[in-house]
Amino acid sequence: MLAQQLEALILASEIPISLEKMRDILATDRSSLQLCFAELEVFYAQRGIRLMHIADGWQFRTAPKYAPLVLQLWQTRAPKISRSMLETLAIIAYQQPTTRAEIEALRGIRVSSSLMSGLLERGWVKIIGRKDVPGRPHIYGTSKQFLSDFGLNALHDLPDASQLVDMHDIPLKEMEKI
Amino acid sequence: MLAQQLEALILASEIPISLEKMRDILATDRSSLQLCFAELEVFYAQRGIRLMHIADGWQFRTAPKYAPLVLQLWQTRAPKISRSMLETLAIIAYQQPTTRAEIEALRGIRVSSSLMSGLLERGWVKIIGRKDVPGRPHIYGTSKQFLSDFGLNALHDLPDASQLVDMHDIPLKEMEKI
Amino acid sequence: MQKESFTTHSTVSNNKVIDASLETQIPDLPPVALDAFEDPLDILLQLIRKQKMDIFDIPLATLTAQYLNIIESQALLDIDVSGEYLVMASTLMQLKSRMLLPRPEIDDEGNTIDPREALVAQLLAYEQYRLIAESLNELPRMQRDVFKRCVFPESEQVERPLAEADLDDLLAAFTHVLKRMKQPARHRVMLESMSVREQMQYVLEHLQSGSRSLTDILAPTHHREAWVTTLLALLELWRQRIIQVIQNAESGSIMLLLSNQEAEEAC
Repeated sequence: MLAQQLEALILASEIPISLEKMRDILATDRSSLQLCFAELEVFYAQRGIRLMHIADGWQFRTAPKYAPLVLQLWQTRAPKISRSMLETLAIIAYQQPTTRAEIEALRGIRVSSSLMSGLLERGWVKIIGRKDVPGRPHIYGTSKQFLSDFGLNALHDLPDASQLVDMHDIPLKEMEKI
Repeated sequence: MLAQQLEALILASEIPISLEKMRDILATDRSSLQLCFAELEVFYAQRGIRLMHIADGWQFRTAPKYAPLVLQLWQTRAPKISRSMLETLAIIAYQQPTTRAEIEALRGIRVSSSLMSGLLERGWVKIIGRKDVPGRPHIYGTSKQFLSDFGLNALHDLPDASQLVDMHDIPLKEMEKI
Repeated sequence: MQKESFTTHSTVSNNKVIDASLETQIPDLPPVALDAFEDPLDILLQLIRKQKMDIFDIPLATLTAQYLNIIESQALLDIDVSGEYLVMASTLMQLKSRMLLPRPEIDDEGNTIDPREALVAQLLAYEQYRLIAESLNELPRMQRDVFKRCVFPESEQVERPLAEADLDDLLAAFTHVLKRMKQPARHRVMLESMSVREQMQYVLEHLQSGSRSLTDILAPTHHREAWVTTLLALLELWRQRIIQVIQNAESGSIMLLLSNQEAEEAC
């Protein structure tokens, strides 16, 4: 039962999940957790997925011997930036400096930290400060890398925001006709 | 051995990975793959992570019973969908390809643009064309994302609706007056 | 059956006035619990089902009175929202008056027309979709009941490519075109006003006859704004899944095609 709970948490977590975090969520003691992790490590030792202890946390990763297979997967189909990531990037580009809360308000759905860290990792977005409100949320903006990748000289080279509004109106206006 | 290869590929893919894709990468025949998937499904049936057949592909997902635990990871609540959104989605799913006018005829009220764009934004619904009638209204259908997010393998896995009234049996002309 | 002691006419025109005394005039109003934004058909269905009315023989006078009473008590202030309720109210009243005609309406084949027929069909269809919506809601849903892996570190031997190749390639191709055209980097005079919408139309027109390469689509344009606008138009069309962007080989040419074309070909 504990093992199953750990598996679910490890798969879903955006970062390697630490023993302390598990202890908080599951209200279990350290030693039962350690025992359980040891058992799980053995359970997955012969599988194609491994339970690995990385950067002070646990994570599922593919077994090293299948690396060539996984590489083949990426050769035939490159990993994708999700539509949500693209949309978030657009919002940051036009609304910067902006916070996650503002992005969420505009998109109407939760913006996961993996999505934000994906954009940060890709180098298109950077943290430019913290907002002086409770919680001191990060303030995001686009990077030089973003400009160069999108062939822009400066931010004011971005197409006019009025055109963007135009763009967002298209589906709505079209729908009104129906 | 084959099972382990499949596990590694499934874990590494961000979208459900299809049998055809596996066959290409592993150069194996369909029936051995199917047998292997069946075995893996059983192997994970009692675990915290499950192997699920979704949107014509395979994916590891957390077992539904651990959802409350996983949500604690982010300390957020699961996103809620309004009933009107679900009803509209249901109509699109069962009546597709369909237009906004048809949805409105069934729901008896105007369907707001924000509701439609909410469904488009979530990626559950897509515009698949335009109807060749005056005004050329958009034709809507459900997406792969819809199948994936609702854990369905194909449209025929939708909850049974054999008793469903055919839209075309409803006197729509009358409805327009209402 | 209760006596209707108010005229439906005045009820509708005074819709926004909360008149508590009206409630006492219909003593046997069924216990219908309403959310803030229950749809008109919902209200009717709840009234019919809770009171076990025969849906194929709806007592229109009773139902109309109860419906009006409910929308009165809801005191809907939002005109857009209340409009929908009023339309239903007038439909009900129109049906009611048609029921009262001394001679029933007759169709081309001489059969009697029940004015309620269309409403009943709509109610039944709607009721089914409500049930389906409920069963959809019960399916294990991503991010609510089930979760998938959202970061993808593999074993050290696997270096996962950084980002989505197609978008990168799309943008790279775009900058590539810019370089090839040797556009002065600081050229900022943009007198020609272009709209993304126009460019979307332009792209769609060119894709009607079949797939085109990205270079083809971008070739006729001669300045930066046009490229940016066309690129935005492409992204928007792609985002709306009206077009598909396909690249078969790494650094190969990028092909654009209409989504429905591909669907047709697949059929």
